[in-house]
Amino acid sequence: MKILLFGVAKDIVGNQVLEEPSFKAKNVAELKQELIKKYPEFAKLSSLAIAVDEEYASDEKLISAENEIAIIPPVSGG
Amino acid sequence: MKILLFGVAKDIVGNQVLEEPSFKAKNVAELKQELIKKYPEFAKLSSLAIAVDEEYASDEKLISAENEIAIIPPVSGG
Amino acid sequence: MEKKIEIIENIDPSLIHKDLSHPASGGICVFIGAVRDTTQNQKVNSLFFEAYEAMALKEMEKIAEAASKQWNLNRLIMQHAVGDKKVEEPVVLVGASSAHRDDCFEACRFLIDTLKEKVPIWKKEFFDGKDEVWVTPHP
Amino acid sequence: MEKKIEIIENIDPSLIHKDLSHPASGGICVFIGAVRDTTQNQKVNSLFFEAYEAMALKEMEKIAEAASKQWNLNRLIMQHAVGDKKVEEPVVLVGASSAHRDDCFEACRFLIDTLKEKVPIWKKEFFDGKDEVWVTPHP
Repeated sequence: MKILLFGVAKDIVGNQVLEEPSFKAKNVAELKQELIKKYPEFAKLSSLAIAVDEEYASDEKLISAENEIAIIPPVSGG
Repeated sequence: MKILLFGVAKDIVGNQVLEEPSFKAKNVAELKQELIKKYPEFAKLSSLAIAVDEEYASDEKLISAENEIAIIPPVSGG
Repeated sequence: MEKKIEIIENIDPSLIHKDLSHPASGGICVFIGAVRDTTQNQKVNSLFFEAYEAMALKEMEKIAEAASKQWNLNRLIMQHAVGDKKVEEPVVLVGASSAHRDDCFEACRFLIDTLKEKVPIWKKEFFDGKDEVWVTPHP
Repeated sequence: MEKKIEIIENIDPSLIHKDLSHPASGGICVFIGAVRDTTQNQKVNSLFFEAYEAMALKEMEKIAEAASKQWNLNRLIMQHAVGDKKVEEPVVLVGASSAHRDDCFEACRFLIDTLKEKVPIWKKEFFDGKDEVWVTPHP
């Protein structure tokens, strides 16, 4: 699984993209759990959203290697 | 007494300035009465304000030939 | 607070950022009033604006003063045009800049609302094939 | 409704009137967000903005769509800058034009509030003699 990283998420992971063959998540909720287990710093953010194919995804949203997946830390535009 | 006219007040009087030696008004309320008596159209406006020395004046405000007096029909700027 | 208050022939909206930018301002809010092609279902060709200029500037100064007391503003602008104005031409421009956006939004709305209510400026409307009329709003 | 939605290197605020003017619009309301020299009592040297561009544009389109349903708008603009921005430089510009001013004021406020809440763009702050930090707002 390949995950795009932005903002503080890049600093937490130490890279612009996270490639994690060990992740087995079938949906967004499971992905968040795996992320926080591997990088506990994500639990400290005021929010942690996942985008699937360039849309905010609910916890139930199913994911696979075909999707474009991105971690969306708290946004701070404007 | 010389009175500055703007907007629809110019059309009502048919001039840019009203020079009316017969007006005896000592204050704004009396001036409004004399104006409406001579030009009944003023009574049909949704409001009729008088400015004395470039400030909105209350009915009690005393006036004399030394003041700059203007009729302020309903404003419609913007 | 720095302010720019003017009755002018032509408003130049391209100067907005230059006129309101300030190192302590994170937000700039601007309102531009322009000539609309229709009023009460009649096609408008142009407008003509007349000001009692000396008094209008005094009233605009009072409005700016009131805004600067009510909100935390760094810069403020109020401009009104006079003369003939065609459809789409700007006739009024008001705005303010402030550290946070609440202040500039609220001040900007106050500036245009109060200008329309108090400042001695009058608008004449020119229509297709009809007599022009002074606009005399009924509240 | 015509709309202009962009993620760009540099915002040019001098185009506001050209981008929002419309014959049926009597009012144009614009908000410009700029770099402020201070945040939480610390002197800011510059900001850096990063966008998840494809998704940011989709979210901005959704916000524009929502605004066009809620208010009567003729034109709308949403622009966000990316890259390094110095104090006073514009980083975001939103606005709308409408027949009457209520619509453009309310829409403009909605556009900036919703953009700040939803659009995937991140800001890094650079200070004097301190490490830079990604801004992670706590609601």
